[in-house]
Amino acid sequence: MTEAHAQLLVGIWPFLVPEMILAGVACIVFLGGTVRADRHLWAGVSLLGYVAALVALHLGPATTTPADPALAHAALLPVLFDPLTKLLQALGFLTGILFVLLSWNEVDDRQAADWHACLLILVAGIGLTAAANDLVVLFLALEMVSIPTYVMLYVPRENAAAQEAALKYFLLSVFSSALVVFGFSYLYGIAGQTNLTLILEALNAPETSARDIPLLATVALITIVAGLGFRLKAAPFHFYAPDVFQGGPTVMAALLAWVHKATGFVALLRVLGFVMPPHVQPREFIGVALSEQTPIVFWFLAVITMTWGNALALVQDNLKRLLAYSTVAHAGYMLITLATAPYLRHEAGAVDGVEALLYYLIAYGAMTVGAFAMLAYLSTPERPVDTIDDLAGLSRSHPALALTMAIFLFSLIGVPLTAGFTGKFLIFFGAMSVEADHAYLFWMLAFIGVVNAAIGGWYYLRLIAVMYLRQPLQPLAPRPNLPGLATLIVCVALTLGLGVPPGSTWLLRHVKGAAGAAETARELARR
Amino acid sequence: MFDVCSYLWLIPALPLLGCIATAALGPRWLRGQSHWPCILGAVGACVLSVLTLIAVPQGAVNADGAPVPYLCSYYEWFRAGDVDVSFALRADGLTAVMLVTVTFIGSLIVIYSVGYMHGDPGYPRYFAVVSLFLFSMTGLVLANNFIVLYAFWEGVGLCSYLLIGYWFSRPSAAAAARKAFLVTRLGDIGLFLGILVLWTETNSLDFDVVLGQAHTLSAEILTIACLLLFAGAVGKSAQFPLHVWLPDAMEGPSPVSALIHAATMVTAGVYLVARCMPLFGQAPDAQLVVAVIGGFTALLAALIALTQTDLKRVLAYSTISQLGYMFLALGSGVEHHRLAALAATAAIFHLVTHAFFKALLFLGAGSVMHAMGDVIDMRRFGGLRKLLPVTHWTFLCGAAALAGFPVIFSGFWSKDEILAVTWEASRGGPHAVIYFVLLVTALGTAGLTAFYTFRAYFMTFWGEQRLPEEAGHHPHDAAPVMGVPLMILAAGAVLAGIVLGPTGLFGGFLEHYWSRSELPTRLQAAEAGGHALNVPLMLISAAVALGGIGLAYVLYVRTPALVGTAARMLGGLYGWSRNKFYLDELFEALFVRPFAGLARLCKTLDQYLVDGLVDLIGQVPAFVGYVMRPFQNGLVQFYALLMALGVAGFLLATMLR
Amino acid sequence: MSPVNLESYLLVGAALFVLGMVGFLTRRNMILIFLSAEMMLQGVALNLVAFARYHGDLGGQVLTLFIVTVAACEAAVALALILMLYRRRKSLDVSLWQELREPNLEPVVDDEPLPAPPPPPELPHLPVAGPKPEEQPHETSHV
Amino acid sequence: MNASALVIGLVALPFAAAIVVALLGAARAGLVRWVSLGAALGGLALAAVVTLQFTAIRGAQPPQKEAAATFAPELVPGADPKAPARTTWNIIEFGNRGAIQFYLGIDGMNIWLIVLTALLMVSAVLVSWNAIQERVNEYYAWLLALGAALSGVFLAFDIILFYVFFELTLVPLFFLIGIWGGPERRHAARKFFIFTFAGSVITLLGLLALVVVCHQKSPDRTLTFSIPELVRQVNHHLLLSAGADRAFWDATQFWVFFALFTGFAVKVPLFPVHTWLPLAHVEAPTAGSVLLAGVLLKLGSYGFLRLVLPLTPDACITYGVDVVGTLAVIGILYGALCALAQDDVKKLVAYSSISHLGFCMLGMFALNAPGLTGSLLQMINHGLSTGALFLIVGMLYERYHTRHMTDYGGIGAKLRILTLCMVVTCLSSAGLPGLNGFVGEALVLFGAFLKRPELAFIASAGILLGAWYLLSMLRQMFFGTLQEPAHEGHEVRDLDAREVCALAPLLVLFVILGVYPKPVIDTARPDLEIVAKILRNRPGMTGAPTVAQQGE
Repeated sequence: MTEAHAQLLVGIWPFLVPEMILAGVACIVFLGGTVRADRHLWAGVSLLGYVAALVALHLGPATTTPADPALAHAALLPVLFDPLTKLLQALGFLTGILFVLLSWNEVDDRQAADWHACLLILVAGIGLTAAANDLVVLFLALEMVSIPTYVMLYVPRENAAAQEAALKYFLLSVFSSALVVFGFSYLYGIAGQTNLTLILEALNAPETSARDIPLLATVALITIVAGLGFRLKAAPFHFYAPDVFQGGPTVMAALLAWVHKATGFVALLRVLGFVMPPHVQPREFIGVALSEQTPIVFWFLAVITMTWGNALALVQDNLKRLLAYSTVAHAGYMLITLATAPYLRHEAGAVDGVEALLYYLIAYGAMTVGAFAMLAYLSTPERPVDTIDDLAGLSRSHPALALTMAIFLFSLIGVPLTAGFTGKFLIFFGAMSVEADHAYLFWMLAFIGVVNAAIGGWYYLRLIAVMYLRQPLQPLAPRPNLPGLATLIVCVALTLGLGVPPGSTWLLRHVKGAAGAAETARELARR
Repeated sequence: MFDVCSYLWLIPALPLLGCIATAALGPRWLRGQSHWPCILGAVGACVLSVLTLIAVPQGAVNADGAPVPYLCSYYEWFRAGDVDVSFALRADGLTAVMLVTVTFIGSLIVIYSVGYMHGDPGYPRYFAVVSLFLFSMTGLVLANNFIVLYAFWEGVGLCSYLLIGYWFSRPSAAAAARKAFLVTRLGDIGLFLGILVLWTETNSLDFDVVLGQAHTLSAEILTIACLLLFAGAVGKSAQFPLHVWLPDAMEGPSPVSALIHAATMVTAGVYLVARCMPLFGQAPDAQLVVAVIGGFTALLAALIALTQTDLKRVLAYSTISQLGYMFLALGSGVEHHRLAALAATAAIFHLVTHAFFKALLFLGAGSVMHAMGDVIDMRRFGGLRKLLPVTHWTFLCGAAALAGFPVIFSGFWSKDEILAVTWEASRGGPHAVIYFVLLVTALGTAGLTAFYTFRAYFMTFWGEQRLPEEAGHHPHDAAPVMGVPLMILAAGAVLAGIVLGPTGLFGGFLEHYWSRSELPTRLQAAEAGGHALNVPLMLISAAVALGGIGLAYVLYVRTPALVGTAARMLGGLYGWSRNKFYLDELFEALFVRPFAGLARLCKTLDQYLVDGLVDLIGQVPAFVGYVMRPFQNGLVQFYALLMALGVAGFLLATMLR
Repeated sequence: MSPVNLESYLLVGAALFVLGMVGFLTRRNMILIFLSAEMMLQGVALNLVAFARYHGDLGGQVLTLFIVTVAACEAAVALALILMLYRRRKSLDVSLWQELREPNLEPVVDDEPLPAPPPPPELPHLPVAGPKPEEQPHETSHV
Repeated sequence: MNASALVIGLVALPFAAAIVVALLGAARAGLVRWVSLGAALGGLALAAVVTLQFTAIRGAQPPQKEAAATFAPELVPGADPKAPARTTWNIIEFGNRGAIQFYLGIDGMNIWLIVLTALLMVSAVLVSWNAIQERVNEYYAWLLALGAALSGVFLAFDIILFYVFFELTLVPLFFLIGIWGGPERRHAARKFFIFTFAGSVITLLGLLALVVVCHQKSPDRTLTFSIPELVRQVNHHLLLSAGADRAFWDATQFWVFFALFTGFAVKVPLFPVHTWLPLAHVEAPTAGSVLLAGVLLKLGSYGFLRLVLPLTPDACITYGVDVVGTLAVIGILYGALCALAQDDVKKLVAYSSISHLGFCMLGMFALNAPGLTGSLLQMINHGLSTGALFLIVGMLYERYHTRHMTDYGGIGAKLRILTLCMVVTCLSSAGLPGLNGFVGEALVLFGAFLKRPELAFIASAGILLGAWYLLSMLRQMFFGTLQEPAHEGHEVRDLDAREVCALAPLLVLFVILGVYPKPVIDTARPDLEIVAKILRNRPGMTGAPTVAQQGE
């Protein structure tokens, strides 16, 4: 460690203020929870924590831009602050706010403190994942997301189903973590570094490369993809999802569907070099440093995932199970972008794979969290909303809620004017834009994708049909729940707003900026 | 005189205006006076038609000395690529003759209808549609290109449909109307396809261009095109095998039967073939078909007419039979240009005389019906001679004309020309024998015609006086508004033949137009001698006609008991004739049932097979879902195993590659 | 350390990892399953240490330390969870927890049930002083 | 006000009205109806003004000797001042290489479909006046939204915008069928949605493939989603390509054709994928059926005309004539036969649609000027006739609450005006000359006969079958002895003023278009000639020399 390096290490503290705030508030809430059991209090406190973190993020130093020579070595630090990090951190903190609102009335007074404290840690984990530039940090950040999840899965509910969900998630999560770190260990072995920048540098260096030790590289690739695939809910690593979604609290289902998927994708982007530190030059394409076969792996993973998810979602009657399979299917669509991203050099494709991924991820977050929030909002202990039939006739009793839900579902189908459409469009357009010898493979991928989208239409539409076209069996009586309503409003606003200009333009600009690191890398590579 | 084009458009436009005025004003304001727009339109059109008839011979001639028709293009209907259709009208000899016939008879019938339809609740509707018919019919004969012709052709079909179904609450009328429309439309498809073939070959739709290029077409194309066009004529003019609609069409009011289903619309097929004579004349094979169909239809219809007891049906079959004669004449116009011109002239001449006497007969039958309280079954009345004197005498004139009573009556002259043409055709050419057989058939048919015509006449007007209950206590003869048209028509029926025929007025007028420029061609080579009266043939036909009338007199006036004996003697033939040779049943079994069955089959197929298959494809994803369901068995270790297998699978696949 | 040696370390690490995985898949006792997972982590740790030594870089060892730490964390959560689950089913058999599965599927029943658990050990008696604690109903208990 | 703003108004007005109506609430049903009617009439007025503007612009342009290379829409909102046929309004920008644009415009191919949509909207609003009594505000909101989306499809000149509107039509109709439909409405609505959705996502891929290929082949790597520009580029490449490039284009065209075909064929609908249509028609409320048959089905054929023919000309020549032509002819006969066997009058009309659209497709894939013109006319005519048929059937249903033909008999004696309208409409539908159906059908047959005489030959049987089922229906229901279906309490009255207002414009148009279709044909000619010219310029397009000789 050089002197300059040490200086830089000291200099990164300002960047970490938001996470520190969150951790601090978490400690306060943990401790305070032993004194007072009041869900409003602790939700309010953690809300303040998120707001403070957001403010700190906003006021904090700008990103470590590659143009700044003083920070030329910033990329060697264990944490990296590029536009992608900033975007994801902001998103993470917003997610935190959203989930506080969503869970405000869902968690008992007694468990509220624990719950909110865990959520704070989890969100801090998101921020750290986004920033991680070192295997150690990344591993820790991922575990910061995982471990609170175990607790949160069984804290709010004490029935057998919740416990079973927690057990399944816990065991399989540990299993997948082991897979990820196994991959990390080989990655480390190949590069001799834990720093991701250096690893990518080494992998992309012309003289030495992973291709000299194909076995290690391949094993690393597969185990990392498999382990993180658990978080993405990519088939065949998704099996826990339906059971856990069904058994666990609705809020947790939303959390797993969006936050864990997002962290998984971010980790993949970082580790496999889809988004590279500014000065690292990809030897050929992005994302294929470990193995030439990365796109093929993602190709198959995407196909299996979306097909499996959609086929099984078709036969579901339980709402949360259905949404769990839908989240699997959507993971499949998103994986298309990773399969295509290596080929979408900017001058070739009109749309970058990473951009499409980030866009879709955010759009998906809005609509899926919205859908789960709706289920949570409608459910009462006396009249739970479990099966599709429970939604019958919602449009008659609660037209506004039904319309909101319909918007989420239409967005999940991918009907225009919603964020889901724009996202799917970018994904499929990306897949069609691939310009390579075997471009037809990606056209085929897009074809399988749209066929799946059409299949997906069937079961989402079934929900809409139930809400609109059937008479209510037993009227739902959602309790007045202001925070829950706020969640819905935010989600529906995002779902619609991000689907059409100016919202879509705005988001596209930001995800372009976030993927900018990669773009810069390619600019350099061309020179 | 005025320029022909300046008033030619008024000939169809006046009835159209009449139609619009009646339709718009009739139900609310005119009510019982709804006939005025229609009469004014018809009479106006008639006057203008006569003007046209006068103007046509004064028209220009071209270098060859052939007359040039007046061509008046009014506006472009539609145009796309090479399909260029203008609302163009033409006035030449043929058109003028047709126009005068149509509008004159039309006017009379419209006037007659005032009395006949009096008090009917649908009075305005009747006159509106009749006006529309006159519009369509005049348009049809005025059309200068095939598409406009086709349009009006369909238009008259529509009017026929509406008028047959005029009393639409009668199920039989509704059924007859549909049948008429559909059967004629079957022929119309042929016409349209024929037009398509001609258009593809000549790139034009105008009569002059298409007919002028006829000699450039190959024989096969010509034959196909002619046969397709003829299919249209067969449908519209009720020739075998599409004649089945016409007898049923008698469900309409009698004036309609007179106007549309005897005098004008059904002759449109004859007009079409005559108009296309330059094509037909050069397609001997097609001509043979035309002649054979015509001759056969004439015979068949005459045979059926022998035993019908419904007065109007007898007349309907006689119409079919007479139209058959016309086609026989047209079909005989082969071999050389002179004969073709003769044939067309003969056919059109018969068309004109037939229009007079058949309209007369139908109106007479209508008058009988009117008096008998809408009963038309001849078995239920008789001896009406004294009761309905005007009707009786006029009917007799018509019957004599139809029977071809020698020398005076018009039918004799026109029929004779047809026989003469057929005789000419049988004197040479590859199909001479067939034409001779047709000639014999035609002669025989003439006898049958005389017989059944007078059978109907005797059954209705002779014998002891019998009245059906529906007639009420005081059946009265035709009122003047009905009687005067009857008398005018009767005069026409008697005199038209002898005035126009042997004097050569008609032939001279019309043949002038079948000039070389219209019939250029391969036919010119053989120039036949002039048209002279064929005295032996005339004698034979006169004898046959008189024989038929005599037989009818014997059977139905002198010794009515013989009828039963004769029927028994003929046995099966009588039954076949009585049942119209079971053709309706045959059609039912051959076409209607199979198509209905096919339709039901399609419906079932669509409901179960096609929809089922499509739904089945839709079920595939769900089926996949069911198949994959057992993987989700709830065992956490099984999930872990699948994950591990997934890793192993991907590892293997990646490494083996 | 020579490369040959590195390979043997890696082999041992991989073997540990796979053994742990096999244990994870085959054991039915929840605690043993968790321990098997820990064994997988140990395989990873061995890899990391070997690589660290090979590359002369401390990063791997740092990661190992963190893995151990995290494993300890997880163990704490795991044991709390397992304890709770045990209270409900009175068994550590993981296959008892298969209520959440696709509807219409029969539960998977093992042909060979686990041997009956040993009788609960006698709890030590309370000291004479102090009140006797009330029996807590299981349903309301949480970690 | 700028005339191009009116073009936006065609989409925006019904859409805004839909929102207003939805917010009015179900309680104020009367107000909701009047606002909807106002919006529909406003839309019609807008369409009329736009038509006048457009014809004025077209009239002012000097007639061109040679057909243009690509579409040049007029009245483009946000037009680029340098090139008035392009827009500057971007929706999604892809760097500086190109953008998805909000590109609307009017040309001869869509102007009359726009007018048709606006007109049928008025009828649809009127016919729902009393028939819809529950959830009135939602109903009219969806109806108006449907109108907006339909106009949008026709107006769009950006390929993605086209697709967006194309998809958006599904949502309102799904609700219209599903909520206010007949007993099987849920099944019908879902089947309709999924069928057409599944087809159209594949269409999207085809569209994207084309965009991408053009992008990759363009020398300056620009990216365009503009339909006119794509047409220009594709044909530019096609004319120049040779050798391996040629093979590439052939393959690309095949796949793109296949993808577009999948979506549009479902929408048209062509023979084996038509089964959603009878179901949807029968179950939809009257206004839904009217718009479905009148306008929505045209989206498929319009898609073929606007996108498939000019963008994949070679594939159309190689596969289109055989495949689509054959399917169209099968559809003509099969639809007619199925209609013949129906007892449900709405189903009869639905199957007749299949038959009529078969003519439309047959004409289009004759690939020559008469065929294309006939096809476009057939679209408009079918919209009018079938729209009117559904209106009348709906009015009958409102009176007697049955659609079984055998329940009826001799209604003509009782409901005279209705019967008159029905007879005229049936005749129009049966293609009687003088009414609108004839010119289109005739031109289709002319075009088809030029290309494939045998197909035209077989198709002509459809003319007879068409008359057969329609007249049988007339005979069964309206003629013969009076037999009214059971109806309780109320006296059945003939059409009232509102219903006549809904029907009369259509009937008047039957006659006008039947006698004087020239304005429509003349307006569309330059644009259809563009398509015809593209097809004419392709090798392998022998046997159709006559298209070239467009009468000057």
